[in-house]
Amino acid sequence: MKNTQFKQLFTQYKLLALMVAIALIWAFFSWKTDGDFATARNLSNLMRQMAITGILACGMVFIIIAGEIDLSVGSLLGLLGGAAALLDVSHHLPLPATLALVLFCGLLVGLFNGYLTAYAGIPSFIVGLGGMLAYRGVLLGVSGGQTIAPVSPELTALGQGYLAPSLGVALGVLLVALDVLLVWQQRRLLALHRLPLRSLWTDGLRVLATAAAVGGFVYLFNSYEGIPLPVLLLLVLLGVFSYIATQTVFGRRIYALGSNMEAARLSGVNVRAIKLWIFGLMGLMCALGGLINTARLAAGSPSAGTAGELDVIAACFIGGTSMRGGAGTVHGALIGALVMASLDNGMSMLDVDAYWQMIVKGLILTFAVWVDVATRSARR
Amino acid sequence: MKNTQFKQLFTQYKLLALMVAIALIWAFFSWKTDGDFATARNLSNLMRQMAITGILACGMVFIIIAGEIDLSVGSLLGLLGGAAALLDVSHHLPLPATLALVLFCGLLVGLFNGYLTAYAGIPSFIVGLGGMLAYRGVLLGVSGGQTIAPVSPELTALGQGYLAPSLGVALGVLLVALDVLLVWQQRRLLALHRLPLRSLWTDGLRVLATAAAVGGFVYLFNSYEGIPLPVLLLLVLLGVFSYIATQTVFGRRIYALGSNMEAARLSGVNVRAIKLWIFGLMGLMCALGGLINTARLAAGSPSAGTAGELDVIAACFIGGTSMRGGAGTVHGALIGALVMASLDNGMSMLDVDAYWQMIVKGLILTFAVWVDVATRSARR
Amino acid sequence: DANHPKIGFSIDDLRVERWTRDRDFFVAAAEQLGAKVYVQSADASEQRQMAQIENLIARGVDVLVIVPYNATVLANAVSQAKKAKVKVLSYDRLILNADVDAYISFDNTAVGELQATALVQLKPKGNYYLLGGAPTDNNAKMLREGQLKVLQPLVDKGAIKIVGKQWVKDWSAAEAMAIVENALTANGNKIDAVVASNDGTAGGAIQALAAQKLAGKVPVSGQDADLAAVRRVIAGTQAMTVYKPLRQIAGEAAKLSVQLVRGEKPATQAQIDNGYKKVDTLLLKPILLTSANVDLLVKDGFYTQAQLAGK
Amino acid sequence: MSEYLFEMRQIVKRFGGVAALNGIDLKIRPGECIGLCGENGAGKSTLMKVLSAVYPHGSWEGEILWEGQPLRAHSVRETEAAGIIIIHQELMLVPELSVAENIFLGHELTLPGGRMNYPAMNQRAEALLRELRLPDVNVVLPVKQYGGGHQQLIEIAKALNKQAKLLILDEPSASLTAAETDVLLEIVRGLKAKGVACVYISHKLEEVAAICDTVVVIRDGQHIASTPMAQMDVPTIVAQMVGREMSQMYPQIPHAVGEVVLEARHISCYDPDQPSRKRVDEVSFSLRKGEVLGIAGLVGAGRTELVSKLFGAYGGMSEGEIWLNGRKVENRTPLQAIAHGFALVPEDRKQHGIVPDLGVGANITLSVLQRYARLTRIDSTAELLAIHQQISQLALKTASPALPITALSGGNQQKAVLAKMLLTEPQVLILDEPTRGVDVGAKFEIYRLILELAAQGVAIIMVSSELPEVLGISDRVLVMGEGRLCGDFINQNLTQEQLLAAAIGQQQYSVA
Ligand SMILES: Nc1ncnc2c1ncn2[C@@H]1O[C@H](COP(=O)(O)OP(=O)(O)OP(=O)(O)O)[C@@H](O)[C@H]1O
Ligand SMILES: Nc1ncnc2c1ncn2[C@@H]1O[C@H](COP(=O)(O)OP(=O)(O)OP(=O)(O)O)[C@@H](O)[C@H]1O
Ligand SMILES: O[C@@H]1[C@@H](O)[C@H](O)OC[C@H]1O
Ligand SMILES: [Mg+2]
Ligand SMILES: [Mg+2]
Repeated sequence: MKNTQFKQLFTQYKLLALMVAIALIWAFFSWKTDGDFATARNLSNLMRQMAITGILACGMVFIIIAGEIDLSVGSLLGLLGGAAALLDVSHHLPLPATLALVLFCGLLVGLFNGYLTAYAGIPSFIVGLGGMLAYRGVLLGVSGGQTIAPVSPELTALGQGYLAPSLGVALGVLLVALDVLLVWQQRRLLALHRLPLRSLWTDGLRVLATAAAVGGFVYLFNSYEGIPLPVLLLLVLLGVFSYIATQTVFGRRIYALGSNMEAARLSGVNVRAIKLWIFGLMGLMCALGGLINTARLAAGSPSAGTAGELDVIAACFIGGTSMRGGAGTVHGALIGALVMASLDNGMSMLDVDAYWQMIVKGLILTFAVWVDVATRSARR
Repeated sequence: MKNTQFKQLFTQYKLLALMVAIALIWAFFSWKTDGDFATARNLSNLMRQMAITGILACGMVFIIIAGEIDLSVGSLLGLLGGAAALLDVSHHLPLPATLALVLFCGLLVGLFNGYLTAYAGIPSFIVGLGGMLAYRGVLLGVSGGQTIAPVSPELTALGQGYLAPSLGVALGVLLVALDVLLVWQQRRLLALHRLPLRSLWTDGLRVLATAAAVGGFVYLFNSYEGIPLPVLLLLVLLGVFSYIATQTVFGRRIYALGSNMEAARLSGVNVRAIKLWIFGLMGLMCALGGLINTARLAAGSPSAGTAGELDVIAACFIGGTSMRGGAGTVHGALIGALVMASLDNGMSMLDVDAYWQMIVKGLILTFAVWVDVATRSARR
Repeated sequence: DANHPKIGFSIDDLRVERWTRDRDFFVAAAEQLGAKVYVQSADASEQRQMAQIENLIARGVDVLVIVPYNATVLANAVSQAKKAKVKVLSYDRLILNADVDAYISFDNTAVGELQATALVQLKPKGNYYLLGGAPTDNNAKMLREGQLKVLQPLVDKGAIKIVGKQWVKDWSAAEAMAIVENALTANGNKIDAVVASNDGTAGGAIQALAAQKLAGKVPVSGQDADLAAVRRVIAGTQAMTVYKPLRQIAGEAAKLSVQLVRGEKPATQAQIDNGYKKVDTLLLKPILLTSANVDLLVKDGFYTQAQLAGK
Repeated sequence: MSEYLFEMRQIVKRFGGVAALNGIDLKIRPGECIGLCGENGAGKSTLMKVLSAVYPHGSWEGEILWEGQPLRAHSVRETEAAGIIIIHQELMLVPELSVAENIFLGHELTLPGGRMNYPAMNQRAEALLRELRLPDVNVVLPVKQYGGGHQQLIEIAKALNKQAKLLILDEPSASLTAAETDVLLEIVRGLKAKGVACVYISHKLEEVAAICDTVVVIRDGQHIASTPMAQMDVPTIVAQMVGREMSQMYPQIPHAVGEVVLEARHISCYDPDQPSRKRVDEVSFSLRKGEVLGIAGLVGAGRTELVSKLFGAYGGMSEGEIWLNGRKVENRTPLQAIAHGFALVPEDRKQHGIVPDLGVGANITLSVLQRYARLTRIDSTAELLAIHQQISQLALKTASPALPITALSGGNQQKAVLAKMLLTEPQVLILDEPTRGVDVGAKFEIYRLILELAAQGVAIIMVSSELPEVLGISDRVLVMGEGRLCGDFINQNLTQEQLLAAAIGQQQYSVA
């Protein structure tokens, strides 16, 4: 019975297992690196390193929930990053124009992928595979296989800049306020649904915990240089995509069509249009990812983003997105991305042999998901 | 109505579209290379180049039919190929012992993957991703990052050898005889079950066409050096796997569980055991692929097979294997592999720029599947 | 501290054989000098290399020795290093557009010249195929430059015809093999020499030639003196390779990095412009290796006689 | 040796804390046939899943004695080996495999080397289907070629093929015609005679009355009564099930029939696989405001195709015109159809009705979600209000609207799908087999609802294979046979015989 209760805990808070995994991983690395791992500087690095995968994961999680997949994101990120570099380096466009153009292109290519999947009926796996080749080819073509550098300092700042510490604090306060609001709303909703309410002090504790976490987070970043801009962007996207997923008609329909496409269609959901736009969003995210990547590398590289799709998809699955569609969360996917980035970062800090890094990462990935699966299977 | 009949033709002979696509691709390249493409020598090359992807596709098609996926095959092929090279070069094992050991290891690792998926309940995508990293890591570890060469001539012969022309002819005769037998059996079966029989001359024509194809095939290879051993192996595997898929209890249960796992389970099918063995088979195929790859390169390379899984999976999907499981054929997957190999080979013959090669390959992939989908989609 | 400096060694790809040897020699040499070395392999990914460099900085290394995967994308990484007061040494491949403290390499143009010259001696006339290195590698371009320095005049005279040229992604042997297979078919086997830019790609090319029973008849160049390649040179299937005494470059690099940490003026001989500044450079001399002088390797302790004999 | 074949004692089965079975007992003698009755969600299927180890030992509490020995099976294979064979409420067939392969799935006949012994299996399958009077089903064709009724019979054949000591039939007749049901009952009687015990679950209580020796009624996971059939009749069973007397099966609500709302002209649908074959052949009819139009016919008559065409959901090629209120409308997609005021409650609830990963509430509002959105955000209070309204209006039994819809019993799922369509406030409501698998009490409520909607002026098409219900509530009845319209009757003094005669083409068109 003990065991069951334990399992139930994990079932209810599906991400708890992952959080515990992250805590363990972090503790282990901190111990092994004599604390170097847990420095403000390294955690700031770590989050910056996960930002690109995280940004793409935001888009990908919708695609997987809808029962599709997109393998072209790595190449598309490369292409759009390359385009950004080209516009910046060769055409000396001002940053806002570059941003606007690249985002627009991203949306367009994404919609094109979506069109092929939703309207032409080509399985998304194939569309992605074709795109993976074709977009990389276009990138090699327009760049002539050359790395395009050096990009302007304004663009570089997108990847390497920081939010001023005072603004960071303001953001923290805002987040905590938002949390209070959300918890309050949820209580109201639970009451309306006539579902058992958590006791007030549990919820109070939860709010306090969040506040502590947010505070710690801001403090941590501020004690280095401030919140890195890519991380800030990721936070914003987390908010926006979670909102879409849980609060909007569009989001609800994504889950519906991923869970039972026929039933959704017969309920008058315009299944194709929704798929189209999910891919459009994915394209936008590729553009953002490409921009940040180019900013970070200060160059548009013809091999940027190679094999990136695997990390992104893995992040989604580690974060509990269902392989068959219909279920998944944005924050889960980001935690998945964090797990992967932590492993990469920690092991490279530890200076393990490259081959051991691969072995250990492979094993831990599998193990983390196994823990998740095993603790959840209390249901059924 | 014309249109409908046309569609019906394609629906009935699902692979017709692909065959037409291959014919078009071949015709185009032959024209562009002034016939160089269609020489015995090049087609022999082409088939040899597709052999490894084809071998893996044989195993993968079962996995996909069962509703799973295996991303570790590229790395596993590399690892097992490396092991073969190591046994051969450093331990001077006789060829049969090397073969036996490598195949055994392949089976074992495959079963391990299968165990994690079927019994530990970890989604195969994650198992594959973990394996992709871990197996590559082990390979780097055992090889120390060195290319292991030169392997013994006996092993090399596996990849570069040919079947004596006379044996080739014998094989051809055998195949035609087999076809006659199969058609005759099918007629008997159709009659038995009161299904409309094709007219005798249609079937006669079909047999003649097959005979012509087989004859042409053997003639073609013999007019160069004979049937390459990897191609021979592929043919044997095609036979064996088709037999498993259509004639054995094991094979039929694979379809059952891929199509409706719950129904299969509640009918008393040991779903897990079947999954276990499918992955075991996949491991065996990786071993074969690894051996041939090492034989072809005459060396065990630490980067052998990188990204190979994508080609393999693409081949299956191009060949009409259903993304959701439950449907697919071995010969379809091999035709898919042939499409991809033809594109690679033809374009590199044309000496097109690498980036154009990627673009064109991406586009044609997508287009080929679109044709397939569009002609079939009478039903949605 | 200056007596026991921490060195971060960031390598492009340990799957390319020579880098494992560079690593071993370098670690040994650096430890002799009292340093501790942290090694990272980026497996041919620029994102990963960038992250690993950041991690090495966070780990508190005093100097970074970098073999860039992509020469052009490390400007930010280097500037982060500079901000953290970490010295940067560019190893074998030059990092472009960045504030690099020093560069050490073999003379890559010279390597290219050696390769082409050796082949021209064997086949003064005929069809040449140029098999380049990784398109992201600055060295690959310098090699091609060196090769063309020798070949172009002969092309202009009409003695030599270049029937094709391709870059080989990530120096992959398998890709090289497919490229040469198809080139042979496309030219009806009428290829008289293959200018391969390193031993890995040469291995692939020779395998493709072997399938046409042309191995040994069509000369193929290489570089690095990989074990497998040296054996091929002995067997006669590969015309030459270039021996780059890795112990030397590694030893010099270790010395250089320690000097950089200690603020000593490094012993360099030249300056090369990397687009950002003139970088102090130490260029070592590559050695042509044919079947005539393979003993050199044994003498140098690079391989044992037994290794060469394949025992 | 115990006199009972099995005894289940104090079975408790919980789903996430909620007890679906709450200490239930059940026992059966060899050769006995028990009718297991109860409302939707009473726990009938769950009890049988416990017995047949779909829920393995350990996932429930209590005890099962099988032939006097404790039974602690962990998989279906073990219970099958013991002789417990179950036909599930939901079809458990593999669409891609052939009929024979499905019948033998898990128990294939083999030749040496693991080869399928097709000749033997096909032969045996044909024999079984002949027994079930299904000679026109070809055993080598894939199961997906056959419609719902045929598939149900194939499922039964699959069970008959196994050596049963106990045969559990969970709603076997939901998609069968009267004639087919008769065959089934005959077969069950034959088995009984051979000493095989049966548990028969059905909401068609006449069937229970016809073959069962004992009626066991359960409610809310608890045992209510076990009575020999000899002392029971249908109204008593109903009373025990719903806890009150029901004086009539079909409510009477006066509703006026107005002007023509819908006109379907020359509707034809072609088979997607064989485009030369017409599934629906030149069907034309009209429908009036406030009218309840029943469409009767044998299984496979093409009714489902006809109504999906009207709703813009037919997969293959089709032609014909749809006129709404005197204007021609194009229903190319369900979305368009809904916008034009059409609504369809599909026949196959699992495939086409529910969205399993969404909660009950989200399923209900799926079609009209936009209505509750302010700018982009869903106003969850407004949404919830609507959900609660529907839940109480249809007496939908659910612990909370947030519960996953798959946790509801079949009948309640059906109500949720109905609720979803009612929220679209249709002018033309199409119901394809709306009461399939629904208990008597709920059926009555659905009828009442249909008639109330009609009274409000909604035009209703009800496709149903249950002739009594067609006659019970329709104003007019269409009869279809083999894709063609073969009868159009005003429902006055109409009899089942007349409808059947029309369906098999004996009596030509008697125009309304
Ligand atoms: N997998 C499940 N998860 C949660 N609850 C479930 C699950 N399966 C069944 N239930 C609940 O158990 C109860 C009994 O369901 P069951 O399917 O046994 O009913 P039933 O008597 O067969 O009804 P019907 O006549 O509609 O088939 C229902 O309240 C249902 O909501
Ligand atoms: N999914 C399907 N694939 C192939 N054939 C089908 C399918 N569904 C039904 N059929 C066949 O199509 C014909 C018409 O079926 P349809 O479902 O329209 O009949 P119906 O009158 O609605 O009967 P039912 O009472 O079964 O709903 C029948 O011959 C049936 O066997
Ligand atoms: O030695 C070679 C090196 O110079 C180049 O940069 O990368 C490939 C190696 O073979
Ligand atoms: Mg039930
Ligand atoms: Mg129907």
